[in-house]
Amino acid sequence: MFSRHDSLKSAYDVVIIGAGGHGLACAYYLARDHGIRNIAVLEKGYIGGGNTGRNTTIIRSNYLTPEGVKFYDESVRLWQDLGEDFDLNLFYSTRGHYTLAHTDSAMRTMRWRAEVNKHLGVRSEAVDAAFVKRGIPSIDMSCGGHAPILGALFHEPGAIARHDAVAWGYGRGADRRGVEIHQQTEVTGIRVQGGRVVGVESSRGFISTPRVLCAVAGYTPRILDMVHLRTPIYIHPLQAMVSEPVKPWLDPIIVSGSLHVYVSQTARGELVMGASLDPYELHQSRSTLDFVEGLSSHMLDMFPFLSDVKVNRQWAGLSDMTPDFAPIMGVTPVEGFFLDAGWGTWGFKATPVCGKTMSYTVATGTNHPLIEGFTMDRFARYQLTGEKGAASVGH
Amino acid sequence: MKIMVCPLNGPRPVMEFVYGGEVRVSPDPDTCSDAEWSAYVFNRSGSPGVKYEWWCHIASGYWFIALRDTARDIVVATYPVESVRGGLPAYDADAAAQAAGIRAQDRAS
Amino acid sequence: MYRLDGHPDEWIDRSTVLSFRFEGGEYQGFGGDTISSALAAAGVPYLARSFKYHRRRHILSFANHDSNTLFQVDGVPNVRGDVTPLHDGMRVAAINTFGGLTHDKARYLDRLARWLPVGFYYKAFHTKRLFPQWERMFRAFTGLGAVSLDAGRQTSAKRYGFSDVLVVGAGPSGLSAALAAGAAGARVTLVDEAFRLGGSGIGFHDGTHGSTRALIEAVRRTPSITVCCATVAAAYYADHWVALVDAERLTKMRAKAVVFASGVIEQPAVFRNNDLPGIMLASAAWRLVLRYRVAPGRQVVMVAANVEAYQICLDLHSQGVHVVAVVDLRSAQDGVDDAEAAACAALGISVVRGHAPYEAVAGGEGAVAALEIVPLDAAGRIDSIKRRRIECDAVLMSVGWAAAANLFLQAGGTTRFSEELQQFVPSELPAGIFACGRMNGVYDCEARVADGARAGSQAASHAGFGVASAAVVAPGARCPSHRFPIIDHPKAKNFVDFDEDLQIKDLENAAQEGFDSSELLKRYSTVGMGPSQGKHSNMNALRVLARYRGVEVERLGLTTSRPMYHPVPLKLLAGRSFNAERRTPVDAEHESSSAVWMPAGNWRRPEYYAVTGESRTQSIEAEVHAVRNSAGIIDVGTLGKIEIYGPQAGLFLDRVYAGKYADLKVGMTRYGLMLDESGVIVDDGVIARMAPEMFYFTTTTGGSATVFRELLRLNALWGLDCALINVTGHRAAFNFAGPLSRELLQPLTDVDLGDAKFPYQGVRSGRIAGVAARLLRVGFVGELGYEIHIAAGDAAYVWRALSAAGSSRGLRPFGVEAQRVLRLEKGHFIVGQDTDGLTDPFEANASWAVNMQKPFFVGQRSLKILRTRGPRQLLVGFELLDPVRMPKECHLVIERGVIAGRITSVVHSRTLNKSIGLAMLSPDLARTGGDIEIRGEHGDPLKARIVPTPFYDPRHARQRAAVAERAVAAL
Amino acid sequence: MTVLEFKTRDLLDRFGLKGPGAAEWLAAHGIVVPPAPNTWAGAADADDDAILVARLGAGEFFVEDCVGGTTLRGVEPAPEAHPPGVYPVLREDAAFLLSGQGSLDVLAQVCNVNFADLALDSHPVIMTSMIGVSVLVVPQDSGAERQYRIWCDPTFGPYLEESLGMVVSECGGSYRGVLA
Repeated sequence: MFSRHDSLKSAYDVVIIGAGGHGLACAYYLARDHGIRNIAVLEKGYIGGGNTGRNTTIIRSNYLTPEGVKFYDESVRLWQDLGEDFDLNLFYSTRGHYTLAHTDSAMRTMRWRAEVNKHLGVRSEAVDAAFVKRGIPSIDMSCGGHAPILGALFHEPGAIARHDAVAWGYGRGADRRGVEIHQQTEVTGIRVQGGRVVGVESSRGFISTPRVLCAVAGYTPRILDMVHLRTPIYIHPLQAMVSEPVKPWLDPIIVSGSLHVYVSQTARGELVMGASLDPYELHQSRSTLDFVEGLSSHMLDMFPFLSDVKVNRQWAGLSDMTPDFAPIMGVTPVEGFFLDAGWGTWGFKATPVCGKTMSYTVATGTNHPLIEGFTMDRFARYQLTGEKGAASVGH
Repeated sequence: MKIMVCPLNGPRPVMEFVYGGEVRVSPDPDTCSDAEWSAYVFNRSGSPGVKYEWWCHIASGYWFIALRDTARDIVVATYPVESVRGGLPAYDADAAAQAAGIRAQDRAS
Repeated sequence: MYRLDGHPDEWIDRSTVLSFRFEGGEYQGFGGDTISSALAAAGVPYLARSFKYHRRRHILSFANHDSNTLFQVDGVPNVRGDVTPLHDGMRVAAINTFGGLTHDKARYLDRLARWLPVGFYYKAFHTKRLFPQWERMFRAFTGLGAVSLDAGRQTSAKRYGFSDVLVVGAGPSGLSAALAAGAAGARVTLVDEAFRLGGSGIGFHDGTHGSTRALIEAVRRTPSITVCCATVAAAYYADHWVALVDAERLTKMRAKAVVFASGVIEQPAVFRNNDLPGIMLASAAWRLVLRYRVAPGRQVVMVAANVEAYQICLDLHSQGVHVVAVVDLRSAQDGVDDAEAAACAALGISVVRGHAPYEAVAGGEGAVAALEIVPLDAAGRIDSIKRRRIECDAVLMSVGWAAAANLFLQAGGTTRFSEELQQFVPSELPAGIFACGRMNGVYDCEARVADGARAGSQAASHAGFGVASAAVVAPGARCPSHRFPIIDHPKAKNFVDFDEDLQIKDLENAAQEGFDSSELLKRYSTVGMGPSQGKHSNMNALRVLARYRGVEVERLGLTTSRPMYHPVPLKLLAGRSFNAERRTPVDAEHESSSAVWMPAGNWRRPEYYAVTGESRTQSIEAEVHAVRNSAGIIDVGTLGKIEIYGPQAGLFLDRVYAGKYADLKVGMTRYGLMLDESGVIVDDGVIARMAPEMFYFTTTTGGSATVFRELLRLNALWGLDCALINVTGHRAAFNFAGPLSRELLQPLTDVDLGDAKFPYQGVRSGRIAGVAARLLRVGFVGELGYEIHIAAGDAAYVWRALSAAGSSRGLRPFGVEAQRVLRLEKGHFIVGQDTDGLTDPFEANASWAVNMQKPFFVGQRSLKILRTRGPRQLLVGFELLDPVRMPKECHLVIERGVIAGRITSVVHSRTLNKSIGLAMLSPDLARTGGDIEIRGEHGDPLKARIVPTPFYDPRHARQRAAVAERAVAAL
Repeated sequence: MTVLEFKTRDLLDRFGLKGPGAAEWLAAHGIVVPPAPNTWAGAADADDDAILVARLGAGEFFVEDCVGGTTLRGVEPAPEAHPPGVYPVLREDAAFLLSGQGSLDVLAQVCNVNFADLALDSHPVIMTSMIGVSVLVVPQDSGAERQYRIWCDPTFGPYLEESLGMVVSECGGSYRGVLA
């Protein structure tokens, strides 16, 4: 699927840091759509070994802000054809996505999202408890008696995909177009002269290049330090776990904000489960027991019949969080240094559109229209994007 | 679960605490520029490192300062707020190394 | 397979006969049997169908290191047959079959295998048209056992445990480690997943037999050692926290030091048809014979590459099991294990050295009937021409081991691959982590005991007990594992991973595709991703990959080890599922007034009070009517309630709220708006000055905990001379409001409620119904009214007294819904509903609550910037032109096809006979008198006009009260 | 057989004090002041007819009268008219008493503090979390048996009582809601 490159060239037109979905997608579209093929993708680990291979593979576009909805809707559109583009089965499977509401304020937020989505042509509806029960007959509507389900945001296009395959597909596509993917190659510095990028120091020597894209999720701040940039990005671990395979019984994707659960069942029959972000900064993908305990308890609140189902494995990734829950993308004050970061817990679903928009931005040196709401300077201008929605307080 | 040594309540599992973020010194709001201020409000030192952080022991409502290696999740030291109000002590690298305490297999082989 | 005669060491109780069903058939086993041993003893020819090709399978590891023996038992999926005790009446079925084990409709997949290479599914069926149908098919085949959707919730009693030294593994080295640590004075917990102590130390040979027995006796005699058998150390977490899992519960064990004596996992030889029923690991056969007295067969062949192979042959022979031959991968020239080989030969066992198994041949029922072997030279080349056939009904594999280092690695330990031992052994150990025994590469039994003693002493000393042993125990000379027990075959079916049906070529194809690092190989081929998580497959997969890449195994390294070691049921992890719920002190009063509850954080609050004969809407309207025309009472005890004392209390409040409080007169209250550093509204409340150096103030319900905690932090940061006290739970609060409130309240209190003595926005301390109380004269609902704050213990009594006082005059308790109508009629916004995560005071139209002249307050500097930026949206009041067709909250305002805002609150006000609400609009639209279009339910456009707020009693005359008296007189 | 008793003792008189003048004020009112943070003084056990004084951190005090005691009636300063530097803290806690040999088993299921390891002669006061609720725990030796006095916010009282009660009964103890 990929070719091995034993040696690095001394110069590339573009160096992409990070061979995850985003970095490889950008390389793919640069080569396919912009005719830039002299590209090196540098990866300190292995292809798709970061958050691409650690996320819970949920794909949706039911966001709150118009900027977010348009952006992710384009992504979902791209997802549809990806498998055929790649000639690779990504197991892209539209399952329908329920975001459960357990309080009236949650119900309001669901309606807000649904209305914005519908206005922009995205299929989302705020639905009542009866609809939820029809869609997920096996769920305990009282959630163990302490978090009754009042309704949900139902997002029909909600889907899952085989996460690794996405990185492989983009990687193979890029590879076939002459892009060089160098694994086990760590970037140790970025050389900037007169405010513009001139090259990259790596564990395998210096590479000169006028353009560098940083697509490294949880490692973003370390790369930013190399070009002396500060952003609001902070890193918390996000954990997940997976059950043993059982015969498929759960078709849709279920998310509950109040219970901090999201769950779907993979093509292998495993239940892939996630919860909320870890409570403090950490740059380590260790697992915790309190995470599995809490998540297991809330899973059984919703699905009591899973009591005897076993947790097979747990893991974690590093989330690059932003204050307004929107990414930070595009050009930066350092000429030739481009940023694709701030993905927090939602980067996987954006993989194709990030490739599209960032390849455009890298190729033209100007931000793609779809990412105007996500630029780095919005904070200094107090023009945050507000994907966070309402803080859930009330009298 | 991680153990956090509270200056008041002693060693407790980290679940008993709330993380209050890195200790950050505000620029003088009267004299600083808008850019300096917005940078203070929004920007963070996101890279791993040994950082002074706010932590609160929930049950006692006690806030204190922890010196923590955010790369390895190792608490190097903790301080009552009064003791550092005058200024944060210099970070002690040896203490950090000791707290980590990796060692080679005790067998010749 | 069949059951042998009794033996003193057997684990079964022949006096207890257990009947059970398997795949519809009736079988019997003994007390102490596991599901697997009972089925083996009963001679069941095969127990399962494999995951992908649905091949017949039987016992492989008999140690829960493979998924051949997962069963559906009494409705529970994926039950681990090797380690699950048999019970009388058990109903056991194979998983992953279609139409049962024998007639499995999917068995033809075995013949399709060559069309299903590794990752085939990535390369097929991925057109938009085909995928959905194909996926339906795939989902039907996928998964293992089935869950029964009507099964009920099960809980368990989790607990915390504490010990000085935790020893994982109770074989010779673990027992010895526990004893050494115990002797040093440490409290020791010794866990082993087996039902009994001793591990591999309890055997047929007197040597190991004796010493291990003695160790067990010593452990039993040591009170400071707690023994937990049938307990899995499932995962290691930070700071020596280990999840111990038994059949009943999860114990969260905190230790000061941990010793891993977790031993090694036997690895299969890889050759064609190495998965046929009757082919198993030698250690499996050995345990079957020793513990359950089940013979692997009547004609046994041993595939050997270490001394254990010969010892087991001798053991089996001594137990009357007929061993036909030993096929040793190592040639005679190697000169290893000659004595043992001779001993076997002396017993008539033919010893064939320098040969490898080439192919196993299936007989009736698919079980192994013969083994074809071929010469194997020192370079690892086979000569497939010179085949020899050995008839047999069982093949045992004793070719090597892999360290059970999973938890050791989770603990941050690192390993290196020892070429001498052909095994990963510990290299770096984190503080407080120790390893010993075979995991350490120490195989000789006496040496294992010595190594355990060393580790135990060092662990104890780390935990603060005794002096650490300086002993050094070196691994033995013989290599226990073959460097490449893997034999190619043109027709493949030589399985590396039995869980996932992966053959040598599958791994090589994956590597060829570019998935040539251990992590990528795992992800693409799924090797090691099955239920046994690579316990029997990772080592051989690495060897195959190393050969393909032409590098040393050391270069490739292991994939990351993650919890769980064995899978753990959700019910044990969830435990009892406690959920902390809060109740206000008058919860029972609401219940008895038939409150309809709604959740509010971890509180529950009356949404409204149901009255027979009234609809929900009617009840809410009646509650509103009562407040507007006579009086109502609402429990507002969920509000955050904080007291602040001290000379600088006023200064502190000036810094944390946007308004000014230092100049607030004693006995008066003032509204407070709290911002964050970026100028966003995060909370609001009422601040009352009770004494020169004492203020009492409230926060929102949702914000109470976080706001108080942040105030504590700011107080610690600033070090002002003041102290904060959170009385949220200790004080109850009611809002007693309505034109009659004063008249009804006065008789109950010693506080003079007259306007002169107690003006609007005043606060007084006094007694109500004889109980100490604080009265705040507030106007949240827009009527004459008093917030009454009393000690929680007095709350129910006062609530009843107030209710009684008003019952004859139309007083009604009112709930959250009525309050939302009342406050909206007054145009008050709710933080978090009418504001969002980015709303500043200018946008919320609340500049009146901000005092920019103050020297400093949190958010002030950002407000200066925001003021120049200008608002992005504005909160305005509106009324619907058609009061009947109601939009819902969060419906959008659309201007020329573009989203121009959203309505944050809307109600139909019976009082005003209008439908009114608040909306967040883009500034250009937010002009009083202007019209907006709301997109209502099903997209129908609803016209509304922007009007000033409050909607009701704009001049606040009623809550200022003199007027209110007249209103009452008019009733 | 292990017997666990489990009483609600909410009705005892109790109050708290904070502020620079708190210790002095207590002493002046003849109430023993524990010298060290997070320690207690006074009542040697729950049934002792003396006042219990717990020092919470450095500057806060928690005072509870004994069963049937009246010494604290009206002693507590009024918030509105508090002496300088003496800040009264309203304490309407839900109060529990856990005793008997099975106590440690119960605690092991609800709290991640190793109570078995505490040296009681140093009179420790534990502020910790019990099944999600912040609690104040004073372990004491009453004659031969160890007992644990537990307080929490009254609005969590019903939840803690129900939950602990369930665990206690499952541990074979008796659960009695006896008002002191």
